Amino acid sequence: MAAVVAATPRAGTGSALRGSVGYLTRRLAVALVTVVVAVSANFLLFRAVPGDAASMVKVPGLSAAERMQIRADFGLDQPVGSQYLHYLGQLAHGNLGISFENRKPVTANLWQAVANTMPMVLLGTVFALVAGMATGLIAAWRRGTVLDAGGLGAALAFYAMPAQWLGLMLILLAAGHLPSGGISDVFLTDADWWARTADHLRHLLLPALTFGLASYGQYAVIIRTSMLETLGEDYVLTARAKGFSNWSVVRRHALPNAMLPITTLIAMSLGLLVSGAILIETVFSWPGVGLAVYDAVKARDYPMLEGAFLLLTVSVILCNLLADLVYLRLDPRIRSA
Amino acid sequence: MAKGSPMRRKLLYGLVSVALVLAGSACTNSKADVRSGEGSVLRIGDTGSTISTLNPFLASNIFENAVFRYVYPYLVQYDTSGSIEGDFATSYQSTEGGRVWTFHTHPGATWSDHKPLTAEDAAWTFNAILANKDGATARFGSYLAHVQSVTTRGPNELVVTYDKPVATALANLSVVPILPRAVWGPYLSGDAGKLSGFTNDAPLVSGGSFILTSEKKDAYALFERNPSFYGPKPKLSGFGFQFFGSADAMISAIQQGQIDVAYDVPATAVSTLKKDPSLHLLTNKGTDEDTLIFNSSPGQTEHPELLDPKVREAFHLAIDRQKMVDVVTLGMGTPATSIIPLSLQNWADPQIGAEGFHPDKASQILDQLGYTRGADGVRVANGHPMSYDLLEPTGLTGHDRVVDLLRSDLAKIGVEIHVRVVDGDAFGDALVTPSPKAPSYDLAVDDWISRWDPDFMLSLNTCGQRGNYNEAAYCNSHYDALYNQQSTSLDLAQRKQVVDEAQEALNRDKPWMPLFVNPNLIAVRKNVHGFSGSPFVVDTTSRHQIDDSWLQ
Amino acid sequence: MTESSPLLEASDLNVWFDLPDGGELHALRGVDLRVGSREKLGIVGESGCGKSTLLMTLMGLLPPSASASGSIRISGQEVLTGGERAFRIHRWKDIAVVFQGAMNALNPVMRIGRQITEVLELHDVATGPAAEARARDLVTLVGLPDDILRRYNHELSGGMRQRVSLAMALACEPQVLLADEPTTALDVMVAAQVLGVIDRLTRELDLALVLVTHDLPLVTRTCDRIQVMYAGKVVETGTPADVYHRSEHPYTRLLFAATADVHSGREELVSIAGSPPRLDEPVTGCAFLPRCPMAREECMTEAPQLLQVASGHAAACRFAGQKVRMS
Amino acid sequence: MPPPSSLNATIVARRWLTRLRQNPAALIGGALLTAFAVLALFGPLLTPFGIDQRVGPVYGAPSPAHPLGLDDSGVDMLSLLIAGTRISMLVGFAASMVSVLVGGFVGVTAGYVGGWVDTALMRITDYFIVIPALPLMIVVATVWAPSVVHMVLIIALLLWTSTARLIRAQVLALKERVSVRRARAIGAGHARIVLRHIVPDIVGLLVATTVLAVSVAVFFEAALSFLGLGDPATVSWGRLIQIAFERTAISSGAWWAIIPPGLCIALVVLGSSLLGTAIQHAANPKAGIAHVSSRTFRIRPVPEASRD
Repeated sequence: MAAVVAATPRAGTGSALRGSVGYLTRRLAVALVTVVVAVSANFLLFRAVPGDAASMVKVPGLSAAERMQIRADFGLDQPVGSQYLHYLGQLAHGNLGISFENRKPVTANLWQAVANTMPMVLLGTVFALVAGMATGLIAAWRRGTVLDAGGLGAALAFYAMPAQWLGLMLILLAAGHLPSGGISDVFLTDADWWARTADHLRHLLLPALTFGLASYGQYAVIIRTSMLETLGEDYVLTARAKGFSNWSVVRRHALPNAMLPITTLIAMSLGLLVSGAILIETVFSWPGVGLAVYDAVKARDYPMLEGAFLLLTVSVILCNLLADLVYLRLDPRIRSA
Repeated sequence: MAKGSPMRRKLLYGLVSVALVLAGSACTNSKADVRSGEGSVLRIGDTGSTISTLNPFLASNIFENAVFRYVYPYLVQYDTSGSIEGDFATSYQSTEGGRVWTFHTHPGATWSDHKPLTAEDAAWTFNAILANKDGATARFGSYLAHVQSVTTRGPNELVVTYDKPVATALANLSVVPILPRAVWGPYLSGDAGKLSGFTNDAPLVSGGSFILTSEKKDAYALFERNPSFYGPKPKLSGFGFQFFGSADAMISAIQQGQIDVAYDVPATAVSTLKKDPSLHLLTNKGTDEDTLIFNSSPGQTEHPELLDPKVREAFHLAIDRQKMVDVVTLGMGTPATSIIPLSLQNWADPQIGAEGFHPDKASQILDQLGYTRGADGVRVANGHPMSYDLLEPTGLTGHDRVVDLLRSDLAKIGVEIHVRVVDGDAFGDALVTPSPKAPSYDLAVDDWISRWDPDFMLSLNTCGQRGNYNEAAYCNSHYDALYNQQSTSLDLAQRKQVVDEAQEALNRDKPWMPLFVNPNLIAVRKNVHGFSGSPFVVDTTSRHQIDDSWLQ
Repeated sequence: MTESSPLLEASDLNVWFDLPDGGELHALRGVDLRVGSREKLGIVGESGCGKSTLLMTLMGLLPPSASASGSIRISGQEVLTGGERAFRIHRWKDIAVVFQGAMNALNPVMRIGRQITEVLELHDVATGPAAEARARDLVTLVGLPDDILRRYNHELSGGMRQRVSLAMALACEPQVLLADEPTTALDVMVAAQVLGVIDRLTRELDLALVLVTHDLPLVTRTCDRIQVMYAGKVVETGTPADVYHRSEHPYTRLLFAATADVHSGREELVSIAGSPPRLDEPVTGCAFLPRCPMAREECMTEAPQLLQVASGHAAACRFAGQKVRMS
Repeated sequence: MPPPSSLNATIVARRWLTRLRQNPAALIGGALLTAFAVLALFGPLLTPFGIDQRVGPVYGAPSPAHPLGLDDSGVDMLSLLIAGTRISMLVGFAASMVSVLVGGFVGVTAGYVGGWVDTALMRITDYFIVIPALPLMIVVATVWAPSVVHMVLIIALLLWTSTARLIRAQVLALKERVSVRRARAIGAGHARIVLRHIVPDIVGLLVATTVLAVSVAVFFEAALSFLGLGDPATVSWGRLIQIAFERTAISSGAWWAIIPPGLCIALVVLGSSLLGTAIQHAANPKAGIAHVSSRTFRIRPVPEASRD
């Protein structure tokens, strides 16, 4: 009996590797198709909406000659087909075109906006994750207690608050203590590095906190749910039966499994971070991507919008891809699927 | 386990240092206040505006023009009361019945890059503009209309020759900047094909009173005094514009002393600001006028009664302008009845359209026309109910309240208004269709900002501006004649009389029905001196506002 | 080991579960259990009779919605009143468990080897390379190749998973092995192999075994003693011969009869007419009464106690020991 | 083998209702939504003052006559808030219903028809999922004249995708059910199969999704209005926040112009999330016993009664 080796293994190491490669290839292919669809759809979207570089909003009261001149400057007098080919050609060279609004390269404008948005959303996300993780884990751990009800209640409350309103509330609360708008004190030109960094941080605090609180609720609720589901798994019972303390069971067995859906959530929400920041950037006059998109819409700055949409869609797609990669790393089941 | 701890310690250090920086920031903030006070840098805030280009040929925003005013030399500018005075030109006179203008410019002036600044620069700039005035340089071409030639007589004398007398010659020249040839040469040569691609980034070579040292879109523009400026030295060592995203942020900034001047303060904040002992409120009469616009094209056949001046007279009498001022501007604005706002004292005529608010008379007029009320209270004219679409462009704070009041005032005389809110582009498309096609709307509201010279506002309703600025698509040869007459009247008194006649002519036909002028509110900290208000919130017509200010 | 100090002893165990609507479910109703050294105890009964709950109670793994009373002693030490801490001292070292084959008892994202070595490290049996060597020995012991240690749960077949579970359970050389339906969800061949391994190892390693199952032929083959459970109570206990050939409880008789009909241990015992009583309401009288072929008037009022019919053989039927024929 | 679902639909529904009634979250959520729905329906009868009636000073502070104070033009905030309920709730419910109808249709079609139809529909869905939602809404809202109907359509345009995916997955699973396979085998028409065997089983999911989508729609309404893309001729909660933000409520210290509309939005969002999640659970209950918890089972003395 002892010599009998039960059924052949379902997957060896070789097939696991093949599984990974296949999985990645499939994911990459889907991502590529989506990018191509997005590029074309974005291009068409902004050719279908009225107004252009010589738009009334942009420059009221232009003479016909001036309008023609501006259209010619941007190649808008060409047929749409050749504009599209030109756009693709430029895109292939990493060139997103010239902004209608300030006639600077879209890439430069976008880069500046991304550089402004990132610290805000990243600090906010770190805060949201830490607080959400703590709340979610404690609530799951203390399921059915007052602490669970309180944590879940707080999470749901923050989840339910509109971000712009949350921002205004924080401004009301911090009135006079913290700056309520802008990225820095622009007149602090001859201050030293410390003073400027401190100034940046002071300006960063409210928007980042708003961002954090606005996304905190969702994280907390999902982490709690994921944790509760994992705590209901049989291997958790096994781990307890093995004699591990409750905390060890959570840390060694429950968390790594509960983190799987949470990782996806984080990666996916990273992709949506930037566009989600529009409202907060409006409240705090934070010159990030969200505000840039909003201003570009108002100014009919279509090259800028095309660039921003491309950036945002591609970042969502990339983050989804990243989620897949992380999943591949974390979950051995996918490697051999 | 052991692996985790150094990582954790690092994280802890990180958190501690962030906390330290934050704690320290409370002190640095107060230090910053003191420093900027000593440095005599005037910090000016504004909301909702931006600088999107520093290329004057592409500029369309107010603050862009403000930058050029302080950075570039102009032949002439306005003084604070609205009269032309010399700038780079120390003196000027016209000869040959106003056809030839001679300017004597500051001798020995230099650009901030130490290259000489002479009349040659002006001549070069103007000629370059003229060379492509219908193409790449069209933005300034219209200000040099009728110019035949621009020449110099030596380094400090400029001669501009027109093909006919132009009353607005100085007013137009006050808008055209003189550009450094060394910088602009490559972009203004030939057909100026590369002009639109030139972003002219800060720091700019300056000939004006200040040098633009840095600029960031939607954020700020910072200036330093130009040591080589030809004119009187400004008292400030520098100034800056900071652009706020919300009025609240700007107001809290001026209350906390982070800025010294706040432009464009909303009326709702006035009571708060008045309570603040560290602030002054400058309340000049403004030039931003809200108007009701009638589609005056003869091609508007759907509602012919709207073309009838009597019907428009009834509308005019039915509108309670004072209430609009009270509601929309919280009493800070002024009722308006003519296209030239009262703040332009040299040209305004308070008598025009001053019949007042008389809804009863308005109803009588409509009764006499035989437009009786239907069962629903709406009058019937030409077989149709007097029910009209009113276009309102999005994006202008307060317009919603204006159209609300219009609707309720007109409802009282039996005229029904349907408000259609449309995006600015759609608004432009509806109002300004290339002539001779008739625009496709009944009524609209919009606002226009006057300049010191009445020529611009009067030009808006000329036949030639149809399909461009003429939103009413109004065309009247008598009015056009008056407009042309004022534009060539070199005698001020005579011109004023023609301008009055033109305003009256417009008031008779009422293609535009002025409603009220928005208030011009500027909050200034009390340590700012010499800062004058202006009918234009941000004065782009002269350098006085900032050149004459100092901090104490 | 003497009779007075069994390895595992439970007496008068009661377990209740709180129900969402505020009521409770009385899942174990005064269960006694003794496992001596090297003894093999089989616990049988229909689904929901409380046999799995009993096993969880013995490990101290009841959910928070449960409450318990009575006494559990492991190697003579009371653990039930000592709570989690007291149980943890004994878990795996003294008493280990192999869960149902249908359960995902192995962590899907942890390599098999690590899941074995971690328990060795936890209980200070071995660390580092020594633990790895021991893990290899353990999987060899249960008849698996040692490359299995680098695999993950999803790469294993059902039988392999149960063998791994068994290897893991034996890691700290416990005195008592609890096995909860270890062959459910395995096909007959594989089930037989796994049971063979369990049987062999308990003998080789001198283990006491508590085997929870509804597979009666298996229990009668493998175990020294059998406890039959019904509706949260032990209704009959004795040697396989006592219980199989000399059943004193009508339920036991029906159970064996049903099994004989089906001729397969893998089918649920559904062929006894009727269903067990609801345990969320108080049970008065004999719980088996509605299904009992020999029910009498008096069975309705008084719950039967376990009656000793012979040495080591008892049944909870008022007619136990009397020669009353089934009608 | 489960019996054909249409037969026991009433039983299923009754079972859900029982589960919902036992769930405090569902009760709270339902109560919140009902309260605001009533306020939306009967609001105009309840407003103490007209919404363009100036009754006091700019940003007048709360007083017994005006418990929520006055807005930037001296209008009673309570009246504005009640008037805003109607538009916010209307947009919220209408947008979520349109989105679930569209999403449900796409999901059922993709899941049931399969093949290239499925692929095409899912690629379109993918695009809508990766495209930044709020920016796209802003673009469409800007070029489209602001009105309540447009607002509903714009929000629905981006809300249907998640429903489509959920429903498709569910339909794919249902398609393999014995009852459906048997119906197909005996030659039942597609319409009949979908209506009799598939739709009844996804109704629960659809209801839950609709209720959950209300919260997202209310959020988006508030966001678009805050960005000045709402209909300026109407009052909604989002617009009240926008007006307060734009017209210096904060520096005027007029917290009463900002807090109430945001609180209303939060309560509706909370209500629909609680109720929606509860319906999801009722339609698809999970046992969910945590094997590890801070709490452990209790020890109790042996009750005399049970010593038998």
